Amino acid sequence: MLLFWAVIIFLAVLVLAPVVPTLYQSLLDRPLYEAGGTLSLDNYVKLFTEAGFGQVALNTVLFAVMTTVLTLVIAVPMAVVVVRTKIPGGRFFAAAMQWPFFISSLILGFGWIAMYGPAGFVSVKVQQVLGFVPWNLYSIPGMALTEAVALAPIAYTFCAGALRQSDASLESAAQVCGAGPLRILFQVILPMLRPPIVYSSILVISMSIETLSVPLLYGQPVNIQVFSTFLFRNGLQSINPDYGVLGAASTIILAVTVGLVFIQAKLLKDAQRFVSVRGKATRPRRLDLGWLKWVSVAAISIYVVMGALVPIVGLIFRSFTFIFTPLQSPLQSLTMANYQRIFNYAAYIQSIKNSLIVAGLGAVLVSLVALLAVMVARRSTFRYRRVAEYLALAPQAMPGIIVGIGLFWAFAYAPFGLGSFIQGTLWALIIGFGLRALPSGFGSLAPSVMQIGQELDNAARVSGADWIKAFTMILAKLITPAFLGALVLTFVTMLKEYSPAVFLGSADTNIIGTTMLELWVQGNTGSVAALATIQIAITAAFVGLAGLLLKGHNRDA
Amino acid sequence: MPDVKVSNLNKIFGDNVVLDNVDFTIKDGEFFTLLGPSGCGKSTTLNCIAGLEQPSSGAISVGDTTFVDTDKKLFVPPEGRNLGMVFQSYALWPHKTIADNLAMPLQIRKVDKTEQRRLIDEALDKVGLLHLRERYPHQMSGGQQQRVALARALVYSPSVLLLDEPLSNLDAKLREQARAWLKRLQEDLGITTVYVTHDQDEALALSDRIAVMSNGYMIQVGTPTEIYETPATAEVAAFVGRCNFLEATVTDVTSTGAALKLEANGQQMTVDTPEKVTVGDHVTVAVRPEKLAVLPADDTAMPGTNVISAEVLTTSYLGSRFEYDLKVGDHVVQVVNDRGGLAGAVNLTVDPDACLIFPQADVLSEDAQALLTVAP
Amino acid sequence: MPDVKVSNLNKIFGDNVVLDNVDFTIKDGEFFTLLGPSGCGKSTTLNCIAGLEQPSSGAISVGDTTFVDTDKKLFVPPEGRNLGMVFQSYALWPHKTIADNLAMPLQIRKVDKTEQRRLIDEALDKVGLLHLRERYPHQMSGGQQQRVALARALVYSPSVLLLDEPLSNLDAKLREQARAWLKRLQEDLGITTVYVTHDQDEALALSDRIAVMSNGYMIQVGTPTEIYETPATAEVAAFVGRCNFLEATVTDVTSTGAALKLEANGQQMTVDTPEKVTVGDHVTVAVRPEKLAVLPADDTAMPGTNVISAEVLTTSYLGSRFEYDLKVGDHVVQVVNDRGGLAGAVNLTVDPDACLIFPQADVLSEDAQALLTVAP
Amino acid sequence: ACGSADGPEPGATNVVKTGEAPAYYPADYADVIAASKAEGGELTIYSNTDQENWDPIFRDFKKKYPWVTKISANNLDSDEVFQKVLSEQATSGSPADVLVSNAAQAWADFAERPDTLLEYTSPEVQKLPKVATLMPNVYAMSTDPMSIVYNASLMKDKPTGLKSLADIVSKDPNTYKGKITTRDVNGAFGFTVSHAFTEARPDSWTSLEKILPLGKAETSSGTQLEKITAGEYLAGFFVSAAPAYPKVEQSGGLLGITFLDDGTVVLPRGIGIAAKAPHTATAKLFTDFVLSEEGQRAVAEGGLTSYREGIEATDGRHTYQELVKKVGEDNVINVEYTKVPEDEVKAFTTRWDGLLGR
Ligand SMILES: Nc1ncnc2c1ncn2[C@@H]1O[C@H](COP(=O)(O)OP(=O)(O)OP(=O)(O)O)[C@@H](O)[C@H]1O
Ligand SMILES: Nc1ncnc2c1ncn2[C@@H]1O[C@H](COP(=O)(O)OP(=O)(O)OP(=O)(O)O)[C@@H](O)[C@H]1O
Ligand SMILES: [Mg+2]
Ligand SMILES: [Mg+2]
Repeated sequence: MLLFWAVIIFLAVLVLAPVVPTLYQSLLDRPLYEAGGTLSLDNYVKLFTEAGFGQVALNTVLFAVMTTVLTLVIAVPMAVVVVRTKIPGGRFFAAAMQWPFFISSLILGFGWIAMYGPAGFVSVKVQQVLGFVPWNLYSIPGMALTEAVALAPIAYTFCAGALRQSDASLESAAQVCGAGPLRILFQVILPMLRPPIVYSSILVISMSIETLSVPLLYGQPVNIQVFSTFLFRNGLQSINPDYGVLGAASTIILAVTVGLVFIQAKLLKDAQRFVSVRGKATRPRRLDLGWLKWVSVAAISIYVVMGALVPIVGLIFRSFTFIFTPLQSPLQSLTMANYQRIFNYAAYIQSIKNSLIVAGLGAVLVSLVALLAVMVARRSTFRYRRVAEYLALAPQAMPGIIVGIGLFWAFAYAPFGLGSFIQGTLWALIIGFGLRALPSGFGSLAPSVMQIGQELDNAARVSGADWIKAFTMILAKLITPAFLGALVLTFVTMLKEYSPAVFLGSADTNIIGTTMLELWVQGNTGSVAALATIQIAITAAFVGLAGLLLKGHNRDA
Repeated sequence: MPDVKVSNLNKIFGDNVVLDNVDFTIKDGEFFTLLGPSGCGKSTTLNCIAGLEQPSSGAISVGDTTFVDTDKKLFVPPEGRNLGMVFQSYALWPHKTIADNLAMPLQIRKVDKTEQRRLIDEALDKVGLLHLRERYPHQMSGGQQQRVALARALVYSPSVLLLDEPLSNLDAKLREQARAWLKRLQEDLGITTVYVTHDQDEALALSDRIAVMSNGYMIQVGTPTEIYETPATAEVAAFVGRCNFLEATVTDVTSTGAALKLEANGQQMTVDTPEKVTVGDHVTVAVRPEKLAVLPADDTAMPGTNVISAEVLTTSYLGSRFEYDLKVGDHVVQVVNDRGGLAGAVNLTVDPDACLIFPQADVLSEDAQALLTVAP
Repeated sequence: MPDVKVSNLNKIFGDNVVLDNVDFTIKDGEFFTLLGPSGCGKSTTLNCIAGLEQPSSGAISVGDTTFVDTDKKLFVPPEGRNLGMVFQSYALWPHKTIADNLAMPLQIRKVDKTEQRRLIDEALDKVGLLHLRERYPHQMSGGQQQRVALARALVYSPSVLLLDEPLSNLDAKLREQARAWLKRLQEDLGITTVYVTHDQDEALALSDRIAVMSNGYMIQVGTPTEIYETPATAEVAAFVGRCNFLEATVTDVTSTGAALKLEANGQQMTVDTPEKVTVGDHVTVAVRPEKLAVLPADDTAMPGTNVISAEVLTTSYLGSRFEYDLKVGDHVVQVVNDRGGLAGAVNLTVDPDACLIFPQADVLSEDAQALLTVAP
Repeated sequence: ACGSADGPEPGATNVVKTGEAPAYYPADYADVIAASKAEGGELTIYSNTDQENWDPIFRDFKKKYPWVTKISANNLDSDEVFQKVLSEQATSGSPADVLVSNAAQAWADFAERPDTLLEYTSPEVQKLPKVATLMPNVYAMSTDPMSIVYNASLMKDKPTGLKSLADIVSKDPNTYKGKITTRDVNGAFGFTVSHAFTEARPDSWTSLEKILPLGKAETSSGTQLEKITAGEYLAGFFVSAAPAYPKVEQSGGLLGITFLDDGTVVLPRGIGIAAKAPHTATAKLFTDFVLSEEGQRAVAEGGLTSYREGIEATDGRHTYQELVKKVGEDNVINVEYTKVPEDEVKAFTTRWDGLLGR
């Protein structure tokens, strides 16, 4: 019981730490660090009347909606095609669909600019052939498309999971009734995908509201401001930052995202209507699409190649050249200098080490916290177990920048000077990044824990084991594969993360993401590419390693 | 082996009363079955005995040890009760070999290694699986897993054995054999056993006594014969064994029973019953299919039996016997007979003392009722 | 309604032969059942008829239309076959109301709105669910869902009705009633029906003819009586109905059958059989439990019947009858009798013509065998 | 280090006298050195200066005072340096010893507040030009000029200043539409530089009126340089020269760089000591070192522009004197560290953004 309370209180402190200072600041007429402020709603009034927030809000809505729609347009059909139909290389595509997830959108954005930007390699080629470039990357649709490519794996994973489990006989029944493949798709499959679609939409919306890199890279030069760049500019780069207005804006966005999570719950309330998974497993049967399958294969290939592969290859290429421009053959200026620069400066090497520490240690800690939360939420008879679940999922609604700002203030005001021990150390980053990775950890552990029948612990209890023994002797071993899965997921998430670090970092705690920003500001784009390549290599190595471990584990179980 | 005494057990989830004053005593060495439809509270009762649920109020004791007594705020957790339990899904720990599965309760009890080995081998031998001790659960068939689960529950000599639908995951053919085997084993060991099932055949075949539950109540506790032959309510009659129900009105009360008019087709019949009825009462007549006989319409029936005219809807061959669906008014009546080949108009005969009467009750589910109604 | 003709059907998954030269014809209006243990290829056969699987070789035609003929490289996709199909899981589309579920096949066939409504109401009326037309599937009970699935399969007047274990998700009590109802409905409609089940009772009760399958082969096709009374192999005997198997050696060959020595306890018995056997053959004797009678050891049996000495292990009360587990040597023999209360040493009697003999075969699963063996 | 990847180790040429203060320092300077030794050899700097710029400075400072072993320098955004210190000073106390930033506005605002800066007059002041003292207690560490960078392979006419750029683009507005970049004046850096320029050259608005409508604003010089290299922009003005030099060098003639012959803005980078610095003495040694000849040579080596007399502009080093020689004393516009009133900021950004069409 004590343990349950401890878990809930711990989660509550963690989640509320960044929220409370943000709320407080939004009502204060001066920065938190200045004494003698008074409370009022002026900041909100100011936000809506003066600061040009209307346009920002409009852009944000447009960007979020377009991103979400594009994400679904990419992800849903692909999930259906990959999981439910016969296509050549289905297994390969199922894996390849996830690739963009392993690359941070900052890197993806750089890659896209190098390829499809106004002076990108692809754009210049197209310009030579057509005489004009039929797209404009520096626009809301351009931003949305890049972001959608980056986020599609999330929606894909959700939909594919649901499709994989759903009862294939629902489709067979339609077929026997006389329905062709298209009718089955629109009348049977899609309507039943509502839960994963709604769930991933909400996730994509809140992620596109808080994403900083793509809007900063694309939107800035053409003055398209969205919420995250508004926070960034008014918080970090402004001539006279107005922290009150910042707090107010953050509060609003927090409210919007929390609202979205509630809408999600509402939309799926009568969830029974979408239950397509029944007790007895049916053997999956894949539809044959005929000639359409080649169209699908082509579409998926385009997504994987154009969306992820080309920008990554471009990026790797960039990392080995001095200058990278369609105006000059990159082979002329091949060099290792970009890598040398990184390995010459202790601070840069340190940032790679820091990233590994933050992601490595963080992944372990977050997975453990997530496991505790799952155990309390799903495996205890504790009265408030639902609270644990909501708390663990809540950071999903918190933009990274807000987590950063909020924690920064929370540390500054933590009792007993606790904050000063943490502030500016790697622990601050681990807390900030970890908070953001917690929902993923929870989300990946919960289903697996639920899959393990309660009677396995009950059997242990009846044969004489107490709660702790039942966990250590029985459950711990069974959860291991799921735990490894959560480790991978949180590691990748935390390695990619950087937005809270903008506020929480210090000289000693640079991570790959912030170093990249620094190098970019200096104009050392080659080294940015080199660092990005290193990051991708680390991710690939880690995912591969975990895959091996997982395999090994499965073998001896 | 001690008695199990459950007194005034109540369990409330939210505002859902799942157990309502359940009260029974199981005698030493008895095979006691909790029988009832899904959701009636059987597992909850069993879990209360095991300590996996805490009752809202009530007391449970085994022999002289009180496990739970809400008045005295006493609660012994499951690990302190020394019971053996087998779950519907067996709940074998998949990452441990069979021997390790059995070893775990012994390790917890700090039994020394050689003794552990002896006990494990003994328990596995009892269930005939000694040769598979090093296998993993997933390398065994369902029937074998079920026996391992039983061995694990027995290896540490628990005082009471609790079984929650242990056979329901076996396929139909194996289940019958496993049932007989389980009965032999329990008789050999003489261990007090509480058995949960919703399968009436299983309950009848296995038990010394049966408690029939419904909606958290215990409707009837008795031997299998008592339950089958003299069900306390129409509900028990419907749940245990197959039964035809016909609505009727009492037209006359005789010394041994009553004369009735069937609502289905208006015919008269007499029923011997100790039940007190008065003229004009609406009652439900319950007759088991095997107590009904079917004769061609032109045959004459034995005097003193009731004759009801009916029409054959379908004949089903059951291998050893035949089952008829007969139409009586708008009602379908099921009859099991040794004789096949009847068709068209027939006479249905039934002894007055083979009928039971109950106050009018809706005992069949809406679904079942729909399936048993035809155009008259 | 047309005949269904399946010729030389083969289906190979990878190098796993799932259907091996399956060949049968279903007559117009017939209720034809595919019966067999799990994994024997029943669903695969049905799916080939429906067009959900492509056979590796073979042909299927309904009436004059050929659906598939691998020699002619002909394959009509499922949507072109106009069949009705009910799945085990019902496969109702959860996001559509009942009426919309039924409307979809009609929309595909471009039936006009008013006609649609009429057909839907008619089909729902047939299954007694007209009043629930606006409900969603999850708002209905299992039995109701199963009837909706049937209505959906019938609403567009398919030429053949295919049913893949449609009753297996219903609870035991409802299943019996649904079975009889389904039989009445099929007889009323006269629609050619192919039914898949692994439940022998269901198969016996429902079918005009049964095809017993095993490992992709069709072992026997015949009426329920043929299958039950004269099973072609020990396997069929074991699968359809309950059966005791005893190993024996032929000691003498007579004009009507043979004299055997039981391996279980060395006793002699005679068997009437058309089967040709020679002295010294090892054979398996199969006897149904209801063909055996149990007498107290001191009673004398009817002359001409075989008498085998046995010992009562357990008695189970089945409500209408009693089941005995008897020990014959190291073997358990099951007997179903009307008479209870026997114990200790008894005599088992059986008519010579109630026994079947087969070449020695292992027909019981390892599990079942283990459960039927005791210390002698 | 910029552009020095393949040259000889340039640090070798900077001779540092270990442990010795210059002769002209006051006699009691030995006390400061002694106090520093007692401080444990640590120093924390909050700056908006990159690791590469710091690298030779730290290297030489550690060589000069070998007991200093651990120097950590933040690279924050220009304003954040001060926000962070203020937050920390208001609550738990700040670990910052030295503050370095080129945010003129923020410096002015910060210095106004009580108890934020340590009062300290560097003994180097006497050897430095007057511009070295930006405010009381705040000195210039470097003076970084702004430049025009252009894509030489795509632009036939080479711009030499803002006016020349205006002439070039107004001849062919279609080619240059959207192809000129400048810094976003809503950010501190962009505002300071652009505002200083128009204050000093009010008549330049006529040129700006021709250029800005074709331009786009970026928030970092890195982005500007990359995009000019790629050909996405043809030219950028007010591009910080420090990061531009090495790019131009590596580009093999693809990029060109020029100072503005009609007025080059020079943004000094201020250095000051925090009031409650935990390592006051080491902070003083560091400040004095950065201003000394040895320090200035390291500053130049790191890629920033030194301004002390006597530093040679060789080995990729750049100096203030070099700039003066190119554009003339009159055309150097030094940004002053004063606070611009709110309404003036507003008026300026509105006018500028109006021309950019945003
Ligand atoms: N944790 C719980 N919270 C709320 N209701 C519960 C809980 N556990 C059980 N119930 C309810 O209590 C009732 C009895 O459940 P129980 O598991 O004892 O039924 P059962 O007789 O074992 O049924 P079955 O044959 O399906 O196993 C059911 O209606 C069930 O919904
Ligand atoms: N797509 C497939 N790939 C490989 N093997 C298959 C496939 N479909 C069926 N099988 C195999 O074919 C065999 C027959 O399967 P089928 O579904 O016809 O069995 P069934 O008789 O319907 O069994 P059940 O009663 O369990 O439904 C099984 O052994 C099964 O494993
Ligand atoms: Mg239960
Ligand atoms: Mg099947």
